[in-house]
Amino acid sequence: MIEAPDLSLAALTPLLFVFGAALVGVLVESFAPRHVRQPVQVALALVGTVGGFASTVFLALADGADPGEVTAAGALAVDGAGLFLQATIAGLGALSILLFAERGLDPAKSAFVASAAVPAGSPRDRELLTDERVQTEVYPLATFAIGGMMLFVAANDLLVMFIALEVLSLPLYLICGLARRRRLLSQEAAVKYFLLGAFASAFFLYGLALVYGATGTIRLSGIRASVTTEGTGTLLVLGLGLLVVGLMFKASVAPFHTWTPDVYQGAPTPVTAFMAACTKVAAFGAVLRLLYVAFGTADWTWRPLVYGIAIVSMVVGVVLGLTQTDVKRMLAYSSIAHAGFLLTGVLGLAGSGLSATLFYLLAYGLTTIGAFAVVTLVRDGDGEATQLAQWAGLARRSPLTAGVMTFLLLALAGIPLTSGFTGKFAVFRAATEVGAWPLVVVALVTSAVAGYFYLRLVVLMYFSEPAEDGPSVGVPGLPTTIVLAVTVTATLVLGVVPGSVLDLADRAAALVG
Amino acid sequence: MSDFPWLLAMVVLPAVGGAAVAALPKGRDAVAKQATLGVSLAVLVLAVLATVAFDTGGDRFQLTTAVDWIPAFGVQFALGVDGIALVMLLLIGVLVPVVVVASWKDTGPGGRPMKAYFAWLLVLESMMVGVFAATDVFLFYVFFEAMLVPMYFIIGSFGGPRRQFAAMKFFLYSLLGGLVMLASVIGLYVVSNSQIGEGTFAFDALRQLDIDPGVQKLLFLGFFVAFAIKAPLVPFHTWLPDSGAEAPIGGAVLLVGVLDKVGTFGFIRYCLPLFPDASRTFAPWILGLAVAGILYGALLAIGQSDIKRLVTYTSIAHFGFIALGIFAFTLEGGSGAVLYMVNHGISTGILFLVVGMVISRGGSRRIADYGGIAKKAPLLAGVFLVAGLASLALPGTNSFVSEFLVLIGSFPARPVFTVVATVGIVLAALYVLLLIQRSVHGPVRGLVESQPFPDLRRRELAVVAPLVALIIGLGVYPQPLLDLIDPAVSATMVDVGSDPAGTQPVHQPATAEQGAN
Amino acid sequence: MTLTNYLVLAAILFTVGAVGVLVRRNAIVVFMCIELMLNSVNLTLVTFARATGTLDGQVIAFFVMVVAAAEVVVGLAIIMSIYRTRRSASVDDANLLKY
Amino acid sequence: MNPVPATGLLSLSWLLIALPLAGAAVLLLGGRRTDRWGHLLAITTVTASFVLAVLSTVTLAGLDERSVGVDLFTFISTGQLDVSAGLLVDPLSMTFALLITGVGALIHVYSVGYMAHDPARRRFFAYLNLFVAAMLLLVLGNSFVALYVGWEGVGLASYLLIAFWYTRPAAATAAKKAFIMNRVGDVGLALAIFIMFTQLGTTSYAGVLGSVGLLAGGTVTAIGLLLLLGACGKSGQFPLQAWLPDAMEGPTPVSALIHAATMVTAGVYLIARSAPVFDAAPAAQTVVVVIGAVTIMIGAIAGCAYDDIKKVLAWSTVSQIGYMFLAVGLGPIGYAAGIAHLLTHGFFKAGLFLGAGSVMHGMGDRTDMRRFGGLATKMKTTFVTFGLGYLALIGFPFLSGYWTKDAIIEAAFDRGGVSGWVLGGVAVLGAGLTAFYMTRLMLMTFFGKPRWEDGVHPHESPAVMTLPMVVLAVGSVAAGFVLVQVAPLADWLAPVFGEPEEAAAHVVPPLVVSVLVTVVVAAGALVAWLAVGRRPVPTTAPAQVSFPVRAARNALYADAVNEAVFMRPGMRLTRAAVLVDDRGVDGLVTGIGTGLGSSSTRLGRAQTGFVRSYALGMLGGAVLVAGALLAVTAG
Repeated sequence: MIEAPDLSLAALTPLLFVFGAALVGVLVESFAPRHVRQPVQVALALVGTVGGFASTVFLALADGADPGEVTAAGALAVDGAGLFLQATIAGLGALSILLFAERGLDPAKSAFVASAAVPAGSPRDRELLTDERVQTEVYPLATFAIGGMMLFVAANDLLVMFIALEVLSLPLYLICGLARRRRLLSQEAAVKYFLLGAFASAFFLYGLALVYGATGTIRLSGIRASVTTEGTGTLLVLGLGLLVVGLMFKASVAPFHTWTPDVYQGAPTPVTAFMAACTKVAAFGAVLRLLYVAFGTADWTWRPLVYGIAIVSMVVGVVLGLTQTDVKRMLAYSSIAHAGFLLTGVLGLAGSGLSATLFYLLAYGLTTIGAFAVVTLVRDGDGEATQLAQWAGLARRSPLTAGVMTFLLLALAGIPLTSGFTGKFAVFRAATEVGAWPLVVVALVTSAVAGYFYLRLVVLMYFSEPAEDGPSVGVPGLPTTIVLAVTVTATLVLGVVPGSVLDLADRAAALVG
Repeated sequence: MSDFPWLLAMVVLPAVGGAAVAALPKGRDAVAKQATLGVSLAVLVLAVLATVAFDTGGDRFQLTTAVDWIPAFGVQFALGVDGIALVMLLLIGVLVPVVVVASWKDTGPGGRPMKAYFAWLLVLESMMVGVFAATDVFLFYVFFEAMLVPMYFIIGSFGGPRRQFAAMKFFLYSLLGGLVMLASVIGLYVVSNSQIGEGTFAFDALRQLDIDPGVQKLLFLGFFVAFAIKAPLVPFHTWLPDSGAEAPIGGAVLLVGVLDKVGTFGFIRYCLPLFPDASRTFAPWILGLAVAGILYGALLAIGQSDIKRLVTYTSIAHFGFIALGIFAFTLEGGSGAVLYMVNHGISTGILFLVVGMVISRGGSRRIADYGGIAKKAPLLAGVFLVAGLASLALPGTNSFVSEFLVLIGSFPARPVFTVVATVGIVLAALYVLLLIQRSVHGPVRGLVESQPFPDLRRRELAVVAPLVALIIGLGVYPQPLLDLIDPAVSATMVDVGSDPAGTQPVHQPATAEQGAN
Repeated sequence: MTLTNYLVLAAILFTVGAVGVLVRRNAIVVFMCIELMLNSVNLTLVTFARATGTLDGQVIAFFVMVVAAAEVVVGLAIIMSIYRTRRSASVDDANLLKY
Repeated sequence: MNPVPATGLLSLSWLLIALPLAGAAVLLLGGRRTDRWGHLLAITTVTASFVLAVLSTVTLAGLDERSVGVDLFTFISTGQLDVSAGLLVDPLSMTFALLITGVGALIHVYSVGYMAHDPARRRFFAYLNLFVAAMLLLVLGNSFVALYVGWEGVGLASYLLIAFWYTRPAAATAAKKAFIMNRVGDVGLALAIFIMFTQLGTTSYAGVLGSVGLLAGGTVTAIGLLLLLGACGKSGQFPLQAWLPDAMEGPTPVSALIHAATMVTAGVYLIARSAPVFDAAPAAQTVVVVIGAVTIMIGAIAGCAYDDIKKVLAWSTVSQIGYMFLAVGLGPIGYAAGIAHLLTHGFFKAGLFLGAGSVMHGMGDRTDMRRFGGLATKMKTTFVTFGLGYLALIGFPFLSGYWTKDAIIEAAFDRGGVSGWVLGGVAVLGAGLTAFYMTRLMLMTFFGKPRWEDGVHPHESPAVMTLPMVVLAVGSVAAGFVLVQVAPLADWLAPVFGEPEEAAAHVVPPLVVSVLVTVVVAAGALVAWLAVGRRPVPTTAPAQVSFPVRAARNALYADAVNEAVFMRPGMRLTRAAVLVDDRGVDGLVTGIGTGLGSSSTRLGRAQTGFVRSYALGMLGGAVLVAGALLAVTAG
């Protein structure tokens, strides 16, 4: 007679929502007629993500949510931080889905390929280029990825963490390759992401094995216990290192960032937005859990490491970003730099550091989705015009678009009265509190330098004369409009009156397990 | 009367006005101008009323408004002014309308509409008021950085040929300074957190902290670098000539006249009271920079061939004087420095405006292209001369009083630096008179000959008249301003540990008790 | 024959796989090398399971196999699609995206 | 020695300044509307001030406490510094007020004729009024700050008037030169004020001069020397004399009023006013007399060599002010003498300049004496008045110069000791040189054969010009006698300088001195006659001349020295600074930028696009991470 493991379905509702939606989506793909799939899939995905978001919020506000519980035989930790991150991921995921669903911009009605199986450049491919059909699998795939991310940040156990990692990664690899235009780039991005991703997860796995060997358990709490009692042996430390490598890869922290620019540039822009926002949140969620829960009592081991890679990431991201000529690539390097800034928050104490990082993730995710959404608007003959030079004089053609982009760029640069500044201030404050002010100074200097490449785009849009055959600014359909409205509003609100959200993050800043 | 939130109104009104102007439909430049002028005049009125409501004998900070802004960080939206900030607000109130009228006929490069320009002007005004009126360090920082954005667009969109470069250099240079200061701001917060138990940014609370000297030095440097870049002190000055030369005249006036004062204002408002020990430690070095700036700036001004660059370099020299007065730690020097901040705003403002009028007639910034202006445009030449004399601090003009105060106030405390600084008086005469000799005097030639070069028009008269009046008026009777400034500076002297009553003479003259005169 | 030897062997296999990823050009082969790395980890896991006397390691190994299978599916799909376009499976040919 | 508060008429003394100032304001702001009657207004204001000055003087003379203060308003008051705008009415200041307004009024009248045909006459009168106001502030102010304000005010007026014909590059340059060299002096004055404030906490005459005793000797000397620097700048004394002759670029009435009668004597006023300081600082006094003596010679020597009538008069002014410095440098025995000479000089030098102006007026604005000659018959009034001024200047017995200059020379001898002999000698020699160059001037201008260029028709100037000349001529004749014999200036100034003590025993009896001087003067005149009177004067200056002459023509190379020591190095320094700023300071800034950019491209190459190199990077990173962790845990 086997007794079933404890399973608090209430605590799992968010995940159930999302995964449920994904599974139904798969069924729809196989049974629903093609012409209805697009709307149905979009609806499903939205239901799943929004439902997930709603349920996390509900869980967070319901009584007894704090201090959080461990469920599913201790595999999952449902706590403040976890819920905050899940909500963030679900919300950002919903926005990304909206970007996926945009049909107003591309003459072919979608950013995704009609049929991925058709070789790029073949005659069939050319005739499908303007076909209204869409590889609607992207929606369930994206939903799966979102589910994986939400699982990732709730994982209380290295194995679950690994599974979640794969669940979020594999769909991403696929949808990276599904761009309708510039398919070669898209496919190349997919291959690179896949091979390197798999490579990285191998490291993660090996680290898992070593930690398991050193401590005899894969439960974070167990690891913590043994670290506290038996201290840190070589095996354990090696394991920690490899685990960190695996996670930092996903978080696109230098020196594990190399895939980021290529994939961000090659992938369909909505997917890039999705990755830039959600993947980063998920990866940092896992990093926080691993470092704070499992190795929280041995922080002296990883503190210098994080210190170091934070600096490397900021410097690499900023310096390489200076000379980029492609908007998406530029934003990719900016995301590498931001990973560095986030790490300064990770350095902070479990209290302010955690809440600061949570806030930063939210702010950055929203802003970056907005930025990529703007990128989808600026188009010329063959799809999006991502060359910086093409943006010259955009402010004349479409003051609104230029204004929105400028605002979001200022947020990324961390100018006051934008969410970017609030976030930066939070993480830097946390780092200073633990005496890491030299790191903060480095971070501030690098963000000053980073100002250059954000402003370069502003200079182009406003101060340069427009080129005759410059790109046109598409009129966004409802989905993209919603996304832009939400992100810009959020960026502004989080910059001007961030109080409530900061408090929320403060209250959420708790990890169990 | 004093319970009305004057300062809040002065921050909000232009901001709203700016938004409104920006929202105007295309091609409504005329409306934009009138609206901008109206708003800026309203702000001037508010400033004057605020001054009336201000009680010179009262608390250090008055007309205060404070609401919690970001409780998580203990940030308050707290406004309030002491005499120092108040006179700066008055300066802003005067300069902005003048600038608006001065820019009335300007046309953007490539004929781009000027609507945005006026909108940005108003936004800038709001930010400038905020930065001087903030009594919460975080809020100050927010305005300090946000202020860059409007100026960035003013320079970048409506400036001269190299405006893109200039705007970028201006923004990045200032941003760097600002971010270094942010480090100190955060540090200050952390210190307050450890000392008071809860982090705060309230100026008055921070002033009470006693910070360990080592930490103090670091925090001081953070603030100092930011302000030294803004002010700017040599060697952090090279962005100013580019920005000042490329900015549209109106922008240049506000940039040099007000924005840069945030640096010197920061010295006296934040560096001295918050980090007295560090200030004393670094004073000799800073005085060195100040004096170096006086001579270096003047020399470079003499060497310039571009009128606008020349004016910016003269400002660098003047900022040297201001810093000298501040870091001499005497009441007379400090008051002189603050008065200097106002006067320099006026005198350099009018100098820039006149230079702008000359350029708008000739269409070139090279001094060599002009000559004998006095013959064709006597009125313009006259105003030019007045502006020049004000900038070389001739007695009877406003600048004399402040320069004299700075020097006589610094001399007792820092004789050597002061003596070297006085050489700047001669150099000032040199660069002004050289400019006059080359462009205003001499036979009519160059563009003055080839261009129509009309004399001042009505509108231009309206622009310069109030400034000339102020130059003379404040030159003859500066006492009202000094009465505003003195208490605040005196309080600062207490913070930094100097005699709040001023410099006691070595000997008490027999006639002292009958009053010095 | 002690357990350490198994661990060492696993480590060697892992290294071999890693080096293979670096030196081989054919995407399929590169992918195989990654599989090799995963399986070396499996070996490590079961070894440790033995050493610690817990079953977790062996369970994990099964999970890993499943995941690996899933990766194969996705991986081959991607590699196929690009192969059909380029008529080449060399990872070095795919470098339009750089700098 | 605090002044007593003013009452009645004296409390209106501020009108002395306000009237001309108002005139200037009206003329400058009024614009063309005032062209017709502007000059009349200007004359009225100055004349009114003169009348008021006379009345005030009479009132003052009636008081027994002859030091009256007028407090107007608080100028600057912060901390310990409290400067009130106030006036000090005492014999000294009123003496100057009379001179300024009196001569000023006359020259205003003269200018009506002289500038009759100048389109910008209104501006000219505005500036003149401005000058009078500033000059009155200078002498009437009750504190060193007030003096400083007036000091720079007259500097401005002088700048504006020298550059009156600004289209002439020479005028513009001369004006700038004058202002700059004055500024150098002003720095000295300013520093002196700073020291006063530091030491005594006040800058008022009452406060400072009353408590010189408190100060350490060194401090007093420092103050004295700094004041002297200021005085030298304003009064064209060595080493700052070079600007004065160039200042002749201005219209001649300006030269007469500003650069002969009044402004340039402000230095003398400053030293006299600060008498207590100098009395307490013998070292400073010595420097004063030395500078005075040196300048006497420089002026006299240069005066001998120039052919430009105005330049000669200018150098003569320099040298005469040297006499005054010498006098006031001698201390109590000299002050009154110096002031007396200042007044008489004011009369005859103004007269001479007006005469020169009249000559130029007749000769079509030519100033080269080599193209004059034989004008005595053509312009009788001018000749006579000029002649009287000439006699007065060279010290012809019983004319003004005779009385006042001899007094100085006596005082110089009475200093006793070697220095007394040297100074006296210099003074006498100077008198001789003066006689030489002035006689030369007379002969070349009014006697001998006409050497006029064609188209020049000399004619007498209108009455409006000659009348002032006549008045001044009378003054030149009588003033000296009056001031020394009839109503001794020394007694009038006693409240300021203390009772004039007779030198116990004259080193050289006065009679001997005056005889000696007269002889020397006669000799000088004779030599001049031998040089230019007897034989015809070449219309172009001979080229091959001995070194002394060349040196004299170049004013002893003062300008050359300035060029070499200040201007050229200064220019080089400026150019260097510009280079440093562009390449060095700014270069560093932009250098960082470009450096980052290039490193960016270099780092970017690592992003090859090859999966395998990325993987390598990751592997390397992994190794580093592991290594780092191990290092941390191990160490």
